[in-house]
Amino acid sequence: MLDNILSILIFFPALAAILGFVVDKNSIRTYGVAVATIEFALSLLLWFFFDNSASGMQFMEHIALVPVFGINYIVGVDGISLFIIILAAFFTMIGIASLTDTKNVKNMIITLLFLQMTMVGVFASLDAIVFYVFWELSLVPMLYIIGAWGGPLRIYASVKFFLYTFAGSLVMLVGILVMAYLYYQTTGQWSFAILDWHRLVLPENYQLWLFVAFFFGFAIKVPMFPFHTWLPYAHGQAPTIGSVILAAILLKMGTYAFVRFSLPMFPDASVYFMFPIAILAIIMIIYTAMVAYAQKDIKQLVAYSSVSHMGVIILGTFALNIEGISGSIFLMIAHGVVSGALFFLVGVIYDRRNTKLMSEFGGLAHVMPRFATIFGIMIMASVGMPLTINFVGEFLSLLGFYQQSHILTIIAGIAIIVGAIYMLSAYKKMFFGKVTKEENKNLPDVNKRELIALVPLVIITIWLGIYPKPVLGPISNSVESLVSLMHEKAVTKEAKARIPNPSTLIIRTTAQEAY
Amino acid sequence: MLEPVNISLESLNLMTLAPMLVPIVGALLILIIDFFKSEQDRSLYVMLSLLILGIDFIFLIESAEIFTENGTIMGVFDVMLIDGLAILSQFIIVGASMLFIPLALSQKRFHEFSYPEFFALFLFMIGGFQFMVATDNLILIFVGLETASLALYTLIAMHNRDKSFEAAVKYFTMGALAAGFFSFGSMVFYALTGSIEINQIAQVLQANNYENIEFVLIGVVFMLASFGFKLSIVPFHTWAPDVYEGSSAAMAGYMSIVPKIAAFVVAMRLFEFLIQSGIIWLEVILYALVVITMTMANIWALVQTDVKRMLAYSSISHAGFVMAAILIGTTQANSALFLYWILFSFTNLGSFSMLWISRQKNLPAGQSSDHSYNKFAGMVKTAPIAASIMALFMLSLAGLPPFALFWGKMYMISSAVTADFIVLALIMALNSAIAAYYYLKLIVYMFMKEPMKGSDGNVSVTNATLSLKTIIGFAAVGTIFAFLILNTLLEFITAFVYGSGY
Amino acid sequence: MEMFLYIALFAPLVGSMFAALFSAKPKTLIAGIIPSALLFVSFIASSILLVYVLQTGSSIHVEMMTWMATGELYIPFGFVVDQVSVTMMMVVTLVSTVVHVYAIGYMSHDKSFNRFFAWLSAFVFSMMILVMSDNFAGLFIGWEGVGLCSWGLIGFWYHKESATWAANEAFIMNRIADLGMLIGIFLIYWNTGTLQYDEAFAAMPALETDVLTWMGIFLFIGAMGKSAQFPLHTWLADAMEGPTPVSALIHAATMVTAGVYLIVRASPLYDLIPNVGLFIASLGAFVALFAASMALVNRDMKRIIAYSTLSQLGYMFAAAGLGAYWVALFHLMAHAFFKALLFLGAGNVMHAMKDELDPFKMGGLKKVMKGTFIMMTVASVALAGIFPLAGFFSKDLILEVAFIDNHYIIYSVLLFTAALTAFYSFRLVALIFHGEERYKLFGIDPHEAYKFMLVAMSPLLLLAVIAGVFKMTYFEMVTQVLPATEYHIDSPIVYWIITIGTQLLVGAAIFYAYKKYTSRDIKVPDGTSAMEKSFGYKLLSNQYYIPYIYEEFVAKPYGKISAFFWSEIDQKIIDASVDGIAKAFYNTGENTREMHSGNLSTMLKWMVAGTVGMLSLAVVFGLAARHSDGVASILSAIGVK
Amino acid sequence: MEIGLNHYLVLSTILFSIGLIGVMRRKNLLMLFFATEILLNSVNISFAAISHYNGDLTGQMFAFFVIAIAASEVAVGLGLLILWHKRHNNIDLDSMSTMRG
Repeated sequence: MLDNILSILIFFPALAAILGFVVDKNSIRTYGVAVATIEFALSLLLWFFFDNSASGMQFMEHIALVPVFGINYIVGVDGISLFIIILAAFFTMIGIASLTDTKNVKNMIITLLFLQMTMVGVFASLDAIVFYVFWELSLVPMLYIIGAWGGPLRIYASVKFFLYTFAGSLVMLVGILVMAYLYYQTTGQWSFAILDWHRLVLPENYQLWLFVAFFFGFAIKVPMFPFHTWLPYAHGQAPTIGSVILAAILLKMGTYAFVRFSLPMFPDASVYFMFPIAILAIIMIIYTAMVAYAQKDIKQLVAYSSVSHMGVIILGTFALNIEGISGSIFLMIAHGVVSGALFFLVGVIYDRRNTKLMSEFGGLAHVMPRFATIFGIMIMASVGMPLTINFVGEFLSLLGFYQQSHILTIIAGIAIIVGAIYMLSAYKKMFFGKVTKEENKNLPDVNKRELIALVPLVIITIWLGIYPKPVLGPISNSVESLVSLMHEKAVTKEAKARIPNPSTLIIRTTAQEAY
Repeated sequence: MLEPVNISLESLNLMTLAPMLVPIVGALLILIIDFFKSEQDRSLYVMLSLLILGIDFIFLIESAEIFTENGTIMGVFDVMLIDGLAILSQFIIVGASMLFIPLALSQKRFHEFSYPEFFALFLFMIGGFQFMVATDNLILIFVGLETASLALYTLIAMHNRDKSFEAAVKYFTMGALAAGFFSFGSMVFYALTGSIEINQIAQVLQANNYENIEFVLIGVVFMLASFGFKLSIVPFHTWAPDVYEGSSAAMAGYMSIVPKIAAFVVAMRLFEFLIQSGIIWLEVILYALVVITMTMANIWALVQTDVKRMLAYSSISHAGFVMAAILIGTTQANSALFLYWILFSFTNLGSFSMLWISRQKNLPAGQSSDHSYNKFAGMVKTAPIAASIMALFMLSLAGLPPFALFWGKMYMISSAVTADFIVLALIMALNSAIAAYYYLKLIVYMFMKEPMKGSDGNVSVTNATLSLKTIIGFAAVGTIFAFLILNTLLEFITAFVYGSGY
Repeated sequence: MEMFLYIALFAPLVGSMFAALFSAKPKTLIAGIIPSALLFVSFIASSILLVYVLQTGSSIHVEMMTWMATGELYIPFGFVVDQVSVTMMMVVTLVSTVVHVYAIGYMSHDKSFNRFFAWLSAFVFSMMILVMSDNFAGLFIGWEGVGLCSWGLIGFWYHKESATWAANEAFIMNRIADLGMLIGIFLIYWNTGTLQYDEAFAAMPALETDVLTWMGIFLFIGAMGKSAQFPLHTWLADAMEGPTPVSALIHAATMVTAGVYLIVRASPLYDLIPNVGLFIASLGAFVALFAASMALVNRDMKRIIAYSTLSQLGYMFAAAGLGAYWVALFHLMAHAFFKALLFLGAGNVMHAMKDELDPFKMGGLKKVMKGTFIMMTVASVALAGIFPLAGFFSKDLILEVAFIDNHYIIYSVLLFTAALTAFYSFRLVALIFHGEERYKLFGIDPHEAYKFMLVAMSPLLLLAVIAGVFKMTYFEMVTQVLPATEYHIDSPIVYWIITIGTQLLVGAAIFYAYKKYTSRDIKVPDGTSAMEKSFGYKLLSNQYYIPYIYEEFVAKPYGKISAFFWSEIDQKIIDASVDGIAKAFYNTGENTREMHSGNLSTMLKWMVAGTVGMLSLAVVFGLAARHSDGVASILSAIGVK
Repeated sequence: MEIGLNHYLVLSTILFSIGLIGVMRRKNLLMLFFATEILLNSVNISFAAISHYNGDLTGQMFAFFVIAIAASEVAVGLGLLILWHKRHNNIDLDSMSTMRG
């Protein structure tokens, strides 16, 4: 079974979704929870049997699809993708479990299960075309979720989301095809296998163009400034579960793809574009944080904060050293947990009041103390309080980038200030002060179903903040081999200099050596 | 005294005629049956046609086998040319026709299907198309083209609505003009080379190194105009939306596939050698036509309010997309053309069939067209499976993986990339994004809007019967699982295209 | 000994979590008692560690577990108890135990009693991490942790707008500084390859001065935030919105001194960069004066003490900047005792006065609040630096340091500030405890605090008096890790002149304050007196208009720019251009759909037009190809290649 | 002056142009059909002339086929025309524009 565990992980939810059409709509929630739990258990099994010390791909599967054109179904995980897969399974599980009563709950759950297939597929696939298939396919369930269960502007938001990301991915598709062609030219064989591509050394000018092509696909997905405007709409209109999964998993596809494609395939281009991208990332960080501060709608605020944090992830990725990349991958998971949780929390209050305007609240700490506590923890995690999960990622990302540029890192570090400004002022507006609105006086505190989602997230937030090693270790291993691949492949002198050679680094496992 | 004609029957290779003769004989058979015993149910003719096409298909398989063994065959005074292109396109023509015919067995009774002439004409048309693709003689192309076209005009008119007459007249008139262009173009080539066989034209032109280049170009212009009309290349496309709207949905779907593949094959035969000989003008013009056709058709499709008309523009756009293969002109591109068209025929026939099953006998109240977007509002509530399938076709048309058309698009774009048409590849790719908007619009209507007031829920599938459902199911399965047969298809197509020297 | 280390560290955490269990429930006495008891345990453990360190002269170092490890970076949860950190541990655990016990009484009527103890103990835990960590990252954990707890405690009464505002202000200001700290940490890591104190400091002498200077500057920026140095000082006065025990513990004794601790910790670094040290000292002296001046006219009891804290922090930085790390640390310790005492006393007064803070509205309270009166007076005397109380040994030492190092400007500023300190301290004492009983005008019936609160304060009282005794013991202990410079004025005459002169100056200031503020003429100021109208008074009472400037030129523009970014740039430029592209396509469609007018004639014309268009292009091209030589010559004639 | 190939070709082209203009200008369906006939038959002239000039029969064969096709076109076209006339009582091009956009 372990030989095929990845395929099982990918296609089990899809199969379950199809069978789900048969299940009665009164039992569908239980069905959904059961399926998602099994999926999550399987993903934990994956982790359990994952060899933490290995840096390469594990659980590889290889099935020929279109051998004449080099398209194969290849899946595998390494430290970089493993945890995002687990996270995807986890969020689907708690998402379904805590789903509030909506119309057409059956369609919702079936859609979520399909979405899960695409999410796991994206992170597990090691063939560019298969990757692309899942990448694009993930748009459809999300389109439906936003468009069918969203707010008043849902159609605009969902179509915008779809078209924008779709357009970006199409440019990426051209990039993929060019890449395959270059591989064909060099080796005489068609191949879309990412691991094959990793071994291909390209001249710098090709790298630059290809980098740009891939960049459009990834940047829109992330979303990077100035391609971010679909996100506030999508989040603003999406139902809670949609926002949660969008923020927690779907956005990570972009940043993950940078790590999986852009860095190892185009090391020189990555170095070449490091500063422009870093500047974009910095604009993302500061500008969107300021925009977040100007929001009146708490969900929009969290959406913009997502963009801001994604900027830090991008920055870490383009630090091009082990610290930065590991940090950015860890931050992907961290941001997934934290922003997912924040969207859950916004959903909790939206369910009660049907509004997301911060001015409608105030003094909620009096009436909903538990809610306020959890919200507070998540806000603190979001602003990067040490010993929460986000700090580890942000610290490492910024630390990593500091090696490349001092000034830019200092500017990027403003993130921790502006982040605190909008988050704390939002918290103050909603939770502090006196209860001014009559409707708010008798709001019930978080209930059990909501706690099912929130408590595990709080636990993860703190647990991985204190002890990130189980996650950071495997990530670090894989990143190390990634960086050494980049270093070896780099063509230009500058790239060789910018990308450290991991084999010369002293990797420590204890500080005792010094004493 | 003329010498007695002395030709051995074997050298005629009469086998080459067999696939074309089957539908013609079949058509005559249907007419004869009608002559002896009229007033038969349409199901008889449907099944008969299906059988005849089946036989046709078997003949095709045989010629495919012969081709794989012996390569290209000429026959009947070297008029017939059975090469890979001919076989592949005939497969598409006959296959798509077989998918189309059962659509006649709709729930609602439509005028045209009760006439046996309909089926006879239909088979004649197929015969015409088969002739058209299986020759490089301009006369035979002309004859085949006109036979098919005239039959097609009649078939459209037989739908017996005001709009269908209008459509038929428009199509016919423009077709006549296009025929004029074709004959003029042929005349120019004949004048230049003294031959009307594409092969020889090419040889002569190459031999004299295109000395009369402006006259060659004049000929090319008229040919382009003529095939531009058939392929609905902007600005020769204006008939397409009206004709699609005027004819029944099933017919429209059929028209978006079969006539075009026939025209593509001829265009490929005609223009490929010109492209290969590096006439920049042609490259520029084709480039412009391809880009304009793709983009403008997409843009026009954006603003449509009727789904069928939208699909008409979308078909124009797809044709423009595929036209790029002729411009690129590599083996991969030409294979991509066939691959694309096979996958497209699944999807597009499927989507038009979905319109067909949602067809009412008469215009719904308050609607100006048969298939306005409004009609599909909230379809997911009234007919969830139909809505899902329709969405599937739309997503496939938009080029969303892993559905059928994605693979076609991907392979086509790849061929552009491989031939260094990077910008073209980008334009082709981004056009999918524009197109996605109007495909999504239908999905939005179906999945995200509330049903119109007064629709009783069955409206969307009133015309469905088992045979229609079968066809749709077939198309849907083909659309979803295209990737499973992709390798086989690709190997097959590439071998055939390569084997015919394209 | 490691066990005691863990006990000292984690007992507050356990206490905090225990109290947190009850946080949503109404007051539960045990939620206050258990954390206090656990803190006492922590204090005992710290004392044992102190004794151990004193006796053996060695430090205890443990590595609990890995925190972050990737690439070359390796950060453990490592803790070190050496002479410096054990001093801080003693201060922290002692003061916090006192404050906890005190708070049981002080907060007894608050409905969020339990939550208070959860936060307060959490603060102590963070502070312990801060001081005990053996690396910069661990320090940063504590650094941010105390910031968080400070936020929670300043905004403890979250129904008050001013409290939550102050909480956010404190947090954000601290964050600004934390960025500096973070950058400093990055610099250290990328230059030394480690964040462990000992390794990093060992590697530093080999580095270039520029790099070291930047490290010093950035770390100091971090310290400036936490210790509220100019220009990041405004939050400290506003932080007085928190409950008074919080002010005593966090904003007087412990957290705000973290900046000084950091400089002391990083003494090997600052020793290498005396220029930065001088800057720190100058800034410290400036802040000392600056804060004292604001305390002169303020009419808010807690704010006066807060400014006094600020001023004393300036002293500490002056000492640390001049390289007298042990002096700074010693003043830190002494200051913690008497300032906490002062604050707790102020808390008693507040309770008595029903949260009235204006000392002008008090007066003559010594009759009803004898214990508090004594304690606050002693604390003020200690603060003023009168022999033989704690302040004399620590504060006057700083003056000497400045004098001996020949920094006479700093010396004179500090000396002048000492006089001001004495003045405002006794202005406060006089206004509160002496003179007319003005509170009667406001119908307040003051009463002394609970006995046990006074008892709880007594250790601080004792230490405020006798802390000077330990000076030499302390010196010997900490100089094992800190530079052991003894500051002695060589000439005994100069020494005596300076010492006695200082004492006289301070005494005169005290006397003047008493004279001025015990008089019966003191009225509650109503803004009409000539002094209140003077520019100087306004300047001082408005805190040099700095909060106003921050509000007008930083906070408000920030909000405006944010709104501008959102409504103008994000929506009207970026999003609009995205939508614009889509609209452009759509409008093109709308505008050109007339091409399909449905008229057959038009359609035919399009066909013919297309053909003719291509035809003309073909002719042009054909002619051009035929006459390519001619065309080429024409083209080259007009400059086209 | 001897009549050469070029004269025929020019004549053919002129006729073709007349046909084209007719196609564009005529609003009467019947006249439109005439114009298309002119188009097709103008080409026939060229075919015949070139065929004669080249001395092979292919061109003439083509011309015959064109004639045949033109004839059948007329048959279908007139059929459609009659149908239209039956329904609408006119054969004006401008009347057939119900579909647009």
